[in-house]
Amino acid sequence: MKKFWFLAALLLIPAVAYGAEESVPTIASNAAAVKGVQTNLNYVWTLVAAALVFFMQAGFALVETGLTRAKNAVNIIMKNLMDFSIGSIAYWAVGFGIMFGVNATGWFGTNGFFLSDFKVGGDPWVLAFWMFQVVFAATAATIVSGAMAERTKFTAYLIYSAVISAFVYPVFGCWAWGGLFHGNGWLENLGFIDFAGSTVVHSIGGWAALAGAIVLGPRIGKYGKNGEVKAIPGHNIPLAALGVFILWIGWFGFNPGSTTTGTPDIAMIFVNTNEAGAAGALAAMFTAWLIFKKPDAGMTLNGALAGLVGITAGCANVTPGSALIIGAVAGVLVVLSVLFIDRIHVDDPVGAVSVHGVCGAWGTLAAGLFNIGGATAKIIGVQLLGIGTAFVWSFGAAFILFKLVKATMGLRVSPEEEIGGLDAIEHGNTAYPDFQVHA
Amino acid sequence: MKKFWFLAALLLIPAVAYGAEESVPTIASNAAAVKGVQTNLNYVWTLVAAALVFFMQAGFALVETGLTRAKNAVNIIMKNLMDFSIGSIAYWAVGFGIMFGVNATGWFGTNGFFLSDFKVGGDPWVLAFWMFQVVFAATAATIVSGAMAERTKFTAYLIYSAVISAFVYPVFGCWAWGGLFHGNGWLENLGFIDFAGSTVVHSIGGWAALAGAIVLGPRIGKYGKNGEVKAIPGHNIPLAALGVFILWIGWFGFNPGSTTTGTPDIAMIFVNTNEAGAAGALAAMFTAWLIFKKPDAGMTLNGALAGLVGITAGCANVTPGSALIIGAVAGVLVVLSVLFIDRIHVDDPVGAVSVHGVCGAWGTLAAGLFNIGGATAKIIGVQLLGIGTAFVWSFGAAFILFKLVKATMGLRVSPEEEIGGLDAIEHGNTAYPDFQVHA
Amino acid sequence: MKKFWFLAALLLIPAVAYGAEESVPTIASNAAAVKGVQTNLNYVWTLVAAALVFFMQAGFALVETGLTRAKNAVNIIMKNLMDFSIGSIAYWAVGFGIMFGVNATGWFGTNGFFLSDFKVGGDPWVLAFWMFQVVFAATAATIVSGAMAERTKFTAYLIYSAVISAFVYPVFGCWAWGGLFHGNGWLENLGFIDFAGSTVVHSIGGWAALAGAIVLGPRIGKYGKNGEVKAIPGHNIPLAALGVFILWIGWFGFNPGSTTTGTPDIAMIFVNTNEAGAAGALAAMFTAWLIFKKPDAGMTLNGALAGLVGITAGCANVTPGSALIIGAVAGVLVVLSVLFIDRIHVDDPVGAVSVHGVCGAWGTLAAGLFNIGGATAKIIGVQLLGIGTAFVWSFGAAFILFKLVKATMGLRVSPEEEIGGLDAIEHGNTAYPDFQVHA
Amino acid sequence: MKKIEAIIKPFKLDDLKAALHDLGVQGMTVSEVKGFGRQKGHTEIYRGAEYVVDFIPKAKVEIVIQADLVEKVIETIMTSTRTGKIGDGKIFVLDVETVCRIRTGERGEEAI
Amino acid sequence: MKKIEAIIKPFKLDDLKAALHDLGVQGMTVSEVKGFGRQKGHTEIYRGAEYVVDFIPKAKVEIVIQADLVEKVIETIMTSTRTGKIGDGKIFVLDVETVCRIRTGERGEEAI
Amino acid sequence: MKKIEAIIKPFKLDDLKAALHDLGVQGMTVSEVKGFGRQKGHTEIYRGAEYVVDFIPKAKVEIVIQADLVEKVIETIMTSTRTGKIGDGKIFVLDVETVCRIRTGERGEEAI
Ligand SMILES: Nc1ncnc2c1ncn2[C@@H]1O[C@H](COP(=O)(O)OP(=O)(O)O)[C@@H](O)[C@H]1O
Ligand SMILES: Nc1ncnc2c1ncn2[C@@H]1O[C@H](COP(=O)(O)OP(=O)(O)O)[C@@H](O)[C@H]1O
Ligand SMILES: Nc1ncnc2c1ncn2[C@@H]1O[C@H](COP(=O)(O)OP(=O)(O)O)[C@@H](O)[C@H]1O
Repeated sequence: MKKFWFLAALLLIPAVAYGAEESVPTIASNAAAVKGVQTNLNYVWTLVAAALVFFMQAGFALVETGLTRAKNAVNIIMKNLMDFSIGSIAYWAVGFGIMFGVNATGWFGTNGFFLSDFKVGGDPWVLAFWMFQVVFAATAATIVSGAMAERTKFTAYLIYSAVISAFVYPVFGCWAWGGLFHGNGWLENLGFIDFAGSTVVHSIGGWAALAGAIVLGPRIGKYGKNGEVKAIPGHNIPLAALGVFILWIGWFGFNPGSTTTGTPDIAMIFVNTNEAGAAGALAAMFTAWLIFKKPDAGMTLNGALAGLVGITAGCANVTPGSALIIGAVAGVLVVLSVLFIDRIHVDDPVGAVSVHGVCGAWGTLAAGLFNIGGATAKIIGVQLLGIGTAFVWSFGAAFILFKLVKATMGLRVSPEEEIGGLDAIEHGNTAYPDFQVHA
Repeated sequence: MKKFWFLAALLLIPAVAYGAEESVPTIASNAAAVKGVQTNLNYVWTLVAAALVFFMQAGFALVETGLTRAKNAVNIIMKNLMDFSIGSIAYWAVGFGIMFGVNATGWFGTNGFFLSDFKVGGDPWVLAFWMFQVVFAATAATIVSGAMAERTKFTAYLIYSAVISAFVYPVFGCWAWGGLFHGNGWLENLGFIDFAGSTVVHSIGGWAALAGAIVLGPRIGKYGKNGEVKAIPGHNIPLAALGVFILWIGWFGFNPGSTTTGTPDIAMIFVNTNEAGAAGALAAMFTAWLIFKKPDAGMTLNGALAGLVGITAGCANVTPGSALIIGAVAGVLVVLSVLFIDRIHVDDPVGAVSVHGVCGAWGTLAAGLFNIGGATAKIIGVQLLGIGTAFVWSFGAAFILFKLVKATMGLRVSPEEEIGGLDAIEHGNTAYPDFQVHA
Repeated sequence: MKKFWFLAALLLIPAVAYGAEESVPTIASNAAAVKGVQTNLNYVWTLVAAALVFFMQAGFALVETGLTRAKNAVNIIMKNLMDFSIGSIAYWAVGFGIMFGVNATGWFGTNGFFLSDFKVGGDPWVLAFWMFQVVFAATAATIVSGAMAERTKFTAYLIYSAVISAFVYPVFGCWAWGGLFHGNGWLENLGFIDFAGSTVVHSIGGWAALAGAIVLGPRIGKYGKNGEVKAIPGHNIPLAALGVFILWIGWFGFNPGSTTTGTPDIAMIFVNTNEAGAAGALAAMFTAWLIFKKPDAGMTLNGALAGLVGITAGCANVTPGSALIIGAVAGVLVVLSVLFIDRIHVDDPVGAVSVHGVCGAWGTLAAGLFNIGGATAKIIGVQLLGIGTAFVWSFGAAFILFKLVKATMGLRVSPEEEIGGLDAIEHGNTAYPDFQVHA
Repeated sequence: MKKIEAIIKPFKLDDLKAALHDLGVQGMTVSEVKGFGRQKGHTEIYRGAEYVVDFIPKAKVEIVIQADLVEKVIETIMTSTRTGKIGDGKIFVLDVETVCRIRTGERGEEAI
Repeated sequence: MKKIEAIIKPFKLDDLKAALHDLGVQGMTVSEVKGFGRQKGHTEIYRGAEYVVDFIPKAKVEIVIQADLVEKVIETIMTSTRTGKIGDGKIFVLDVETVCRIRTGERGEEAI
Repeated sequence: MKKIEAIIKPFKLDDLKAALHDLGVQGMTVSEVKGFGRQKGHTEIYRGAEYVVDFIPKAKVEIVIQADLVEKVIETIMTSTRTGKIGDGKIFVLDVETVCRIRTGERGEEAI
């Protein structure tokens, strides 16, 4: 039957374009046909970009697995796989409607649940758009798993994962991006600049991660009696590095794909994204080198991600030169932030709060500061308002959620389980049964 | 010379489009130009999709490596690399001609061997189409290596690999898809629905895998004296998980790419593919949880693949809602099937038979049941006929092939080799020489 | 603000195309619109290809990590990440200008530094083109890290990395490819054929790698007192294999992307690339099997890369049949070359010199020999001239550079550091802290 | 009390454990070791360079028991781990002066 | 001189090391072992097949010291590694006839 | 018979093996251990937190031989593994009461 579909596909191409075969082409039919082909290109580009963004799920899974201990590796990958699986269903059922549904108030959407905007035979754009949006929602969700790694109850995590994809992320998303579809958000109406989501995706995830890490408390052995910070080295640095490379290529879908149109615009976004990532990695490495006297791998990997998060908001409205600066600042910031967060005894095993929360905020501010069109007090003000709102909403909502979960089903595994590893007790699995792993 | 080619390329763009530069454009030239650009878009989309499908080879290699023992890791990756390398040559020389060559009978093609359909200066579409088809052939081939892992002679495997790519897969492919090019298959002429290959690719691979596992017999130590099933844990779950993520992104080429045209059609196929994978992972996890009291990683990973295999046939003719159901059913099915296949003492280390054979069959049936156009008895009948034919052909042909190999050169390594690991004796290599690996 | 940009994007699409909405379309406006859409397609294709080429960085990192020892894994991935990060900035500031700047002499470009060719509001093509070129520059740079693995000072390596991306690579690139943009190179003007860079990228990297390995000297324990060659097995073959699969998919951007236009031309390039890789893997495996009596994994992986490097020059001007031969010869060549280079006591842990240097030279010659348009003595002569020039320039420049570094800051770590592993002393990190790793 | 150290082929460990368990031995400690002896290793190749892997993986089982059980245990080890092929391994018996159980502080035989 | 072998719970190793260090013990050798005893292992599942992991990771600490220090060391081990829960481990004391320091060739007590 | 336990620097293992082989020693058993002693470890950093790696990888070589060979073997170990730098390691000699070869059931010296 592929044949049938193949032909069908041909016919579906903006009728006029191929109508040319049957009917005589006219100027009008040609004009329509050209638009049709551009539309097709927009579908192809948006969906290829969505596939790249999906791949970021693998990147997050590897970074988080590599930067934690072998005894929790199965648990980490299960949490990441579930973030995406649950997210794909929760965002389909609820999240998309809240984020992009018709929205009189500017505060949340009210229709389009269960992808009801799509009718067989109708315009399939909603499907392409949804596909691109669902991978963003899953990204916000998966950021949190790293900060809560190595001590969170699996069942509790599943609850959280559903709530953030269905509710926490979409609500803020509606405020900033709702107008991209049927919605209309109060924040975007003020002129908030966040092209691909430094705040909408990364800070929202990062601040929820902060709430999670605080409510959970640190891993056993992370802080000594006298409050000194102990090292709990990640078990597989090459895997973590592969994760960073995968995230980087994913960002080539994340930022330029946010045009959702295949146009020359994407070129500058590609370049900005790349330059910021490179500058972030370099700046973080040299900062770590200065402070620790060694070019530390973990910090350098965080630095690349920090640069990429930093440029996400402004990737379409700053120059490549500015992108370098934005990335470099993010690279310095992430190292200092990781150290600070450790000092205040918030245990974030992978640096999710610093990379996504802090550098997401920086990137959003920078999108105003380095705006090609110039930075006015109003622009900066709105950017700060957006940054602040994101913190209050995401940290607040997540904090309440985690407190509730803690009070009811419990958020954290038992000390025995934590010491023995979550893999054995939570999943009854072992990540590396053939290897001699230190107990 | 790049410059030369670069210009050449520009000129090659449907002359008329750029003819505009020289000659005066006309309505007709514009109409032709639009078609030319759409054609170019179809090339780009089809080939990008082919690249994504190629990447699935890495996914299979990782899943199979991760779910088997460290002492056989080199052998597994060599088998996967050879599946693709041999397949690329066997399908070029023979397979493509059988599958898509001119075909009077509806049973097999008779020309187009060695890509002879392509003439320098002629229409290059056959090359794009071939590229997309060869990665499908390699996928069918590589499915089998997992089920035969940890005990198959490397030389014997190479023979099998050539035969399935050159013969077993193309013959059935000709019946179901031949008409996509010069061929014309009896099954497609009956109206068999298998858009991207739940049966044509996955079941064909899965049933050949079943034959292989049966003829080989179980790994030493897999079943106890009293027939109890023993666990032989896979040695690297994070690697297996990465493989699943890679396969998932590959599926975004596999299913939507099967349009071989860049049109809005691909949007629904993307969404369906994603929803089925997500539902499969969730359903499998909860099924395993119910049965084993633990959310088992291996089964959850199989579940994601089961959902993706399940939606492959119907990805273009069912709604996203149906895709969720199809994927969820596949997720439940795969867990039960893995348990059943173990019960009957067929040793399939990675669950290839259940994921690709069983869920491929389910997906093909589901493509009829959930058909947007409605499901008639005739449609269901043809689907069942296709499912049955695939089983008889693939299991039969592979069974005979493996029996022949066993009788002649031998199919299985010696017990000493199996206990010592295939890497050391077959390849003289060690996968992890720096690590303490349990003997 | 995404909304704003989204609309902006729409408007930016070649005005005329959408101008249709407002103004009445004319034949001329349609003709322009078609060209506009083709231009958009060229951007999308070129940038998607660039993303795939970027991914090769992950492939190189994994191949090099997998084929070296666990105690140096952090150092290897840091070197690879820095190659790309430093390269992204050095090529932006200096390299691109030298390679593609206005160039009267044919020897080096003189403007376009710091991407100054791009003006806000101006034609963004330079950005898309730069993005595609920077990932090529980084590829040349990263080739060297493998040959110098396990004994090079990190600081010294950073210096090298900046110099090759800013100077060594761009200068030769200018000679062969400058004319693709504002430049004009003496070698391309002679008709040198190197479509995607067998010489420009791979040989340049390979010969610099040779210089590095010679100046550094072999790793401690690589050659016995009586000069016998000792084995220093790579610590993670599955990771190396994943790297090869990633490089392979990256090549689907590397070669066809070099058209920088989305046209039917890319089909043959895809097929040629794939067939050469497959033939390379097979030929290398059988060659190794013949010589060592075992199908060695390391050599087979090198063989796939050798085939891909081999077809890079001629991917657009030879037939698929020739591609098979070119790849197969490369596969044989790489095995013999690895053995030879070991015999002469040049210690290249990953075979970079053989894969990229030797097979790059072979591929460049083959692009002449198998040229569809026919091979004249002149063509072969120019190819040989290009091959020779590349060797003299790259080996010479790198040799001097490494000698200078050695004389000043020192190129090699202390024996204690080398025995203890570079990770611990250079980076203060451990790649696999949870695993029992052999000392 | 005595300490029995048995160097055995790793895949025989489960059989040995079961046999000792049947014999009533309450505990043992196992480590992964590499053995060098009459049994020769195999040759591997890496990128063309051959190398001999002459250390063979073995399991070392340590059992501390009452002196009067030594013979029984030796017998059990012999019968449960012997394959008759070269490389089966060795049994060494050493004297142990004191045994304590950390949990309880018990000493001597009741600590075993 | 005597050799003290202590089989302990791995996460107690650092405490033990510190305690022995305070006691003035100059050196020790540690190996990762798997223990079998009264403490029962746990069950895992793999693709539906259950299996018991009945070997439990333990750390084996070997300390060679002057005979007169044995009791002190035993005490220290007891106090620093005891959790009171089953599986705390054992201490075995063996006699050592000779000790040499490779670096210097010293023999006997000064070699420790 | 005696059991000689040598704790050495891992990279000296091959030299030792060769030397013992020349001496006619038929077999040995090697395990990977971590040592703590006068030789100090190094400091590593992880995400800003320093930590001392004070257990140093060592190889433990166990050789059971006839009593009269002890001195020869000790000499061989000394000469083949000494670097003169701190951390070279130790040699311990213990008495072995019985030796059996599992394959044949032989006892005593011929079992070695
Ligand atoms: N003299 C020895 N001292 C310590 N361990 C030994 C000695 N001889 C043999 N072994 C251990 O016993 C194992 C088996 O010995 P081997 O000589 O290979 O076979 P067999 O026990 O059948 O004679 C060796 O791999 C080694 O671990
Ligand atoms: N008879 C024995 N010989 C050697 N090792 C033993 C013996 N009994 C116990 N062990 C070691 O001591 C560890 C703890 O012993 P176990 O019986 O589990 O708990 P407890 O020491 O509290 O009685 C075991 O895991 C094993 O490694
Ligand atoms: N008292 C001891 N008991 C057991 N092992 C010891 C003892 N002292 C030292 N060792 C082992 O010997 C190794 C080397 O000892 P160390 O004091 O570091 O150097 P040296 O042997 O040169 O004095 C240590 O790492 C440890 O494994």
